[in-house]
Amino acid sequence: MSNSVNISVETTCENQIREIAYDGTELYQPPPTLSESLAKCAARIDFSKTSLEDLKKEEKSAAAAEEDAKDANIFQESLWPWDAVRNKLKDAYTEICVLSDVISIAKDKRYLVLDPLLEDSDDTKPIVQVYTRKKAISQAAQVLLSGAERLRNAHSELRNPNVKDFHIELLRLRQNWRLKKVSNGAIIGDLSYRTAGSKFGMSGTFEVAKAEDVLDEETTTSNANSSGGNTPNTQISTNNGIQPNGSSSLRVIVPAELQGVAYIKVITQKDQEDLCTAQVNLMGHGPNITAQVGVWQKTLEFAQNVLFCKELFAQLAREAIQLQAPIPHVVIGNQIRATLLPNIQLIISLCHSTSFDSNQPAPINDHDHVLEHSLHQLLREVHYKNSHHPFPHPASAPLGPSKKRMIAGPTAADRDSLLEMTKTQTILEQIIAQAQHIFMRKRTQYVLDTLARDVKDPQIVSHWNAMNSPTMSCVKINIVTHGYDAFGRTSLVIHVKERSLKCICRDGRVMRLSYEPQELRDLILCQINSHQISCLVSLARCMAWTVLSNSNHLGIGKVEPLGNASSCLLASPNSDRMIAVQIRCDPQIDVKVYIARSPRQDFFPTPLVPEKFWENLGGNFKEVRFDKIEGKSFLNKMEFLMASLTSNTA
Amino acid sequence: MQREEKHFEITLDAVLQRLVDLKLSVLAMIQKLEMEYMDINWPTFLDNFALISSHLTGLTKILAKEQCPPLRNRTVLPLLVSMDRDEALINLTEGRVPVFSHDIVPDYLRTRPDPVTEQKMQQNEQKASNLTNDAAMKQVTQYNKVVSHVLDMVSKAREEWEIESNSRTGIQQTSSMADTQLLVAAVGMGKGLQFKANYGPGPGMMVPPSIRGPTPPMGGPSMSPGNVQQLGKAPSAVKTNIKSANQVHPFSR
Amino acid sequence: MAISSARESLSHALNNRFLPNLEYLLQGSILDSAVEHLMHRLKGLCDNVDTSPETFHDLEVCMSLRQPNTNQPLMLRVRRALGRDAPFQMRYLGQPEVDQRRPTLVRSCMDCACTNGILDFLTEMGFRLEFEYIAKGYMFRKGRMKITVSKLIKIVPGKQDMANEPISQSYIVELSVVAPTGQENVGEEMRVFAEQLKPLVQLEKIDYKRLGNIP
Amino acid sequence: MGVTVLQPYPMPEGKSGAYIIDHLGKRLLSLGATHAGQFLVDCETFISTPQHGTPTRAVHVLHNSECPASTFSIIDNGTGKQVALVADNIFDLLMLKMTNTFTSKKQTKIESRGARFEYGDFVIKLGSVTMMEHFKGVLVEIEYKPCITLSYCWEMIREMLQGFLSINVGKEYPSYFTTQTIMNAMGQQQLHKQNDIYEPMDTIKQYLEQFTNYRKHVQMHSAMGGTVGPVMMNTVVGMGRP
Repeated sequence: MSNSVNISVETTCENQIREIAYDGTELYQPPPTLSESLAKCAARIDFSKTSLEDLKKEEKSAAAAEEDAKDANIFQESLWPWDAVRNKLKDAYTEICVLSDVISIAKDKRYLVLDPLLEDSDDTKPIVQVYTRKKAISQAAQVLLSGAERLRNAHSELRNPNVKDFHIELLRLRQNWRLKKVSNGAIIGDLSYRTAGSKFGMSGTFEVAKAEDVLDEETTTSNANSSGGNTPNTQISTNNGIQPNGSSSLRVIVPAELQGVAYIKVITQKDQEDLCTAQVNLMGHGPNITAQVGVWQKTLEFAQNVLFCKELFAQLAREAIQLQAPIPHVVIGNQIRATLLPNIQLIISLCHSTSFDSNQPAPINDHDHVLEHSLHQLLREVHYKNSHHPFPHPASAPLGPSKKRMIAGPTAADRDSLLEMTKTQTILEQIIAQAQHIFMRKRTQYVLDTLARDVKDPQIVSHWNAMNSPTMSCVKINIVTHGYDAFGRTSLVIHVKERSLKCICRDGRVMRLSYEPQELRDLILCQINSHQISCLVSLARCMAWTVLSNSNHLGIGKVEPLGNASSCLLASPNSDRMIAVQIRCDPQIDVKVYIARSPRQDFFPTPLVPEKFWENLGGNFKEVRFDKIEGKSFLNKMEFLMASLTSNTA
Repeated sequence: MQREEKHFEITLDAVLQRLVDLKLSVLAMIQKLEMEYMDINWPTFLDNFALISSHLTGLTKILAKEQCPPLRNRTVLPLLVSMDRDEALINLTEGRVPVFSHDIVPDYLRTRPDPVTEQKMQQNEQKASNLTNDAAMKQVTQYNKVVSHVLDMVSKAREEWEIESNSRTGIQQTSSMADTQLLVAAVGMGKGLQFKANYGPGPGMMVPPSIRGPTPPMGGPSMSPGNVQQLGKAPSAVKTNIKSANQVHPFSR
Repeated sequence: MAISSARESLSHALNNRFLPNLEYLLQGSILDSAVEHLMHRLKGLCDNVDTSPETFHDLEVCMSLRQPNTNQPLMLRVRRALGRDAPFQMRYLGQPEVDQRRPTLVRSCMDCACTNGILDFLTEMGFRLEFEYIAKGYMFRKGRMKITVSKLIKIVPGKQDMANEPISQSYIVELSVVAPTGQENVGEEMRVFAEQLKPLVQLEKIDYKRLGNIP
Repeated sequence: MGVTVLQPYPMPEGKSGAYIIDHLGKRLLSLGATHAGQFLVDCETFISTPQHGTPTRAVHVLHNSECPASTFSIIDNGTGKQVALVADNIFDLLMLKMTNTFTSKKQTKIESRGARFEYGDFVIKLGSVTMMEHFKGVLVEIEYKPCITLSYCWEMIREMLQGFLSINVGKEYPSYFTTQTIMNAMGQQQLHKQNDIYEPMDTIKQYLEQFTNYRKHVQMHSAMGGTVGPVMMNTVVGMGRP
């Protein structure tokens, strides 16, 4: 509302508001029962004045009306205010009756006639008339003069400084807020988001009052509150009523339930400790124009914020009730609990502190701007959708259906796309999805970082995309061995979604992982050892060793869903040495390397295998104490090993 | 003399009529006060006053008319005074005067004016008496001059005010009934939109070029069958013409 | 699950009254000189004041089919948004009934979006061009009410669109709601709105069938 | 929206339609297709009341449960020109407005309804065609979703037809798609349908083609058939048959 340059015209039906109802249902109030307005009138009626007004309305008004009203104020405090008037009227009535009767009797000429006198004796001198007329005119003049007097006073009021800026401020107020003047002269403002498309029932009306009459307004306020039962607020409300005193001569009186400060707190909780929290608080949104406008601006902004938070929460609560989740959402008081993932909860709570001074909410650790922003944004989107419907083209087309639906018929849209149109996601669903995603992202980051820390060889490098949608982000993982990058790099891409991961490997395999971190961990480990093997193979090739066999899935040991121990068997260029490598990744990577040589040294012909050539048959493998081999990385060591074995044969 | 009487009668009727109105409105006012004084609100209250006063002004207007015969030259002359009640009288006066007897007549005819007013009269009278005639005349003329002067000042100011207020509110007309009817008829039944080429065989029969022209392909291919058929246009046109030839135009005029 | 035929679902919609098939209409006109003024007021009154008023530029063609044993020909209006990628709109309008008790004119109405073959299609069915015009103007909405302020432009055969001249010095103003049967409150809503446009525009229920006889 | 080919299933002698449908369905399921709902394509034809000098016009109004929001209609003025239209469902009500001119031939209301199967990118529909509750035959509709021109995927569809449904179809494109020449203002015009972008209307036209055949069939079997002229005119004759 702050930038409300547009001025909305009020519909006539709203004009029946007589005074602000503090339950904020002024629209549904019946047109004010006049009994309550009689109290106002009777209080206001100063017959001398009012009759003057009366006369000012029609200049040549009858003396009768004037008179009875005039002396009425003498009997002001008789049994009821109208007594004097009534009597006067009665007199007038009788006189009229007499006159009419006489005439009517005279008309039928039986009892009496109006007989023309022959001599036209006009005894009354003109000067007499002059006197009478003078009197009459002077009375009229008096009327006019006093009227002019009142005008003059009103005018001079404007000139006098402390009242002057009321109108200026009113102007400012009008520029930034929606105001309307209601029948009984009060000025009512509206800070609700209705014109922005909100359908929230709670009304955001506030009353604008002048500095002088703030006192009685205030009393009515406190009355309303105490009668309304929310006594705690009474004190505050009255405070709030006077609060922006001093400089400005304009008061805004905000309904009690919109006073104070509100914000919405979002906490994602694992078991008991908080993971991240967010807090929606519109304070400071939009240009801060409190400087050039009065203090009331702040009051109204706070109130509007309260209203917004309440609407947001009401919306969320409604959705929480309606949605049937596998684990149902819980709404207690002003707190909503939704389960993101097993034993991870999202807690959205509405905090409304009515103590006016504490407008800085309690400090919250790990303040998450993303969730705050998106919550805010989501409700705004809802508002926008409510108020901005597409216009039909051509203009004769029906109003209402979306652009897509409009063309669905002629374009023969199929069932699925039509179904798609009907789907809408509630705010709660979206916010839960976003929270889940945020959580998944954190988790994935954690797993990758720990792995990168624990596994020195090979190195795991992960690149996160800076650009990502609120429910989908993407990370590219490179596995390389330092110094051997040329021999191969294993890279895979992971799409982090709301409850699942999608991993795309270099070989085009696509794997969908659940939210369990262990699965990701296993996957990366498998990738590591397949990386090692594949690099080893290419290394061996360029060292002229021959690869006898290699397998990425030996199927021995503990079998993980995504692969397990992998091995490969190498033979030296003149195939007198063999190296067998086996890498297991359960639970962490361990490498076993065996070598064998042929012809074997310890071959003694036996009766069973007498011939010598049998010695060429490879001997049994001996395990190498791999950790003792020098070299920084696995590949480095293997290079040494192969090199040494080759040189031995030379 | 005859028409004099007639004229008088008319005036009386007019006055009577006014009086009745006045009576009713005052009565209504009183009732309002007594019955619903609990929930009478200020505007209606003022409205009633305005009503009464307007009736009064109406009355004075009638009396002020110059062709109205001078009533003060008339005196009320009782013809017959009787002790027995007269039904005609009763319903004539709405039951206020059952009998026209000697004791009620004087008081009823208000032979003496209301004391308050009489006293006022007295004051003026004697004030006037201690003052020579021509001096009086002087005062009168003076007074008239002043009054007329003030009057035209006021009236001038007033008309200026009205002029500028009119110009401010700018009550020039923003819509014309004729146009509305023209347009509505056009939209509703194409009044003034048919071109004569329509009737009788001729190219006018075809769907006009403006709409048959290649339209932007609708989103999605399924809009194109129209286009395909667009190609086979000409023959259809011919046929429709034949049709139109032997069909009588519904809106023949 | 068994599939119900389209016809069945349609009749179901009709019976349960969620097929909007009644148009509530109020019409009036405003002089070109005052149209700006009207626009400002509408901007103030209608939804989403922030966005500038929606413009439209349509070509409406009215086709009629003479039916045997009925003297009243069947009229169908086809509207096309010029220079815009939108389906054609075919529209059937029933006899307008001007009921004293109702604040607005009410007529049955069917809107049907079609591919651009429709005119050809109707021609083949035996429909013939009754009249056509271009409507160009602005559209507003307030809730379910649609307000159009449009200039009617007569199409001169042979000439290009440029040469076509407006048929009057006024814009026609139409306030309409298309609603399912049995929603009487619509009319009241519209009346209230029309009140707020006075005295700029007098929105009334005008039976154009009567106007037809006026030469 | 992919390419759809409609194929009448040759009825072997002495086999009921229900049996065939059941048989094909079982086969599809056993081959790994999944059952995915039902479908319905219906067709109603309106005939213009004959007026001297004008050939009889027929308006075919069809619905396809795949496009629930649309009503398809094809007008056939006796001289062989066809105009196709896709519109909202309201169009049905509009047709009812012109019952004086276009009367519905209830006896020729014909529909194909049955089960939908999905197999990867393919959608297979086994429809049993009924007219006036009388079984007329089996129509197999097969759609290949990823592609929008027939010439690119005809082979696959064909293989599918042969392999899955053991309908042997020739290499050449189905008749509906084969090059057709239409007469228009610029004289002869060749249309290579198999290269066009496929539209939902094409599905409908194929159905109409088949439906018309079935109606013809009825009419030919009926003893008193054989009157020349538009098809619709003499399907009326065949209505009495069980």
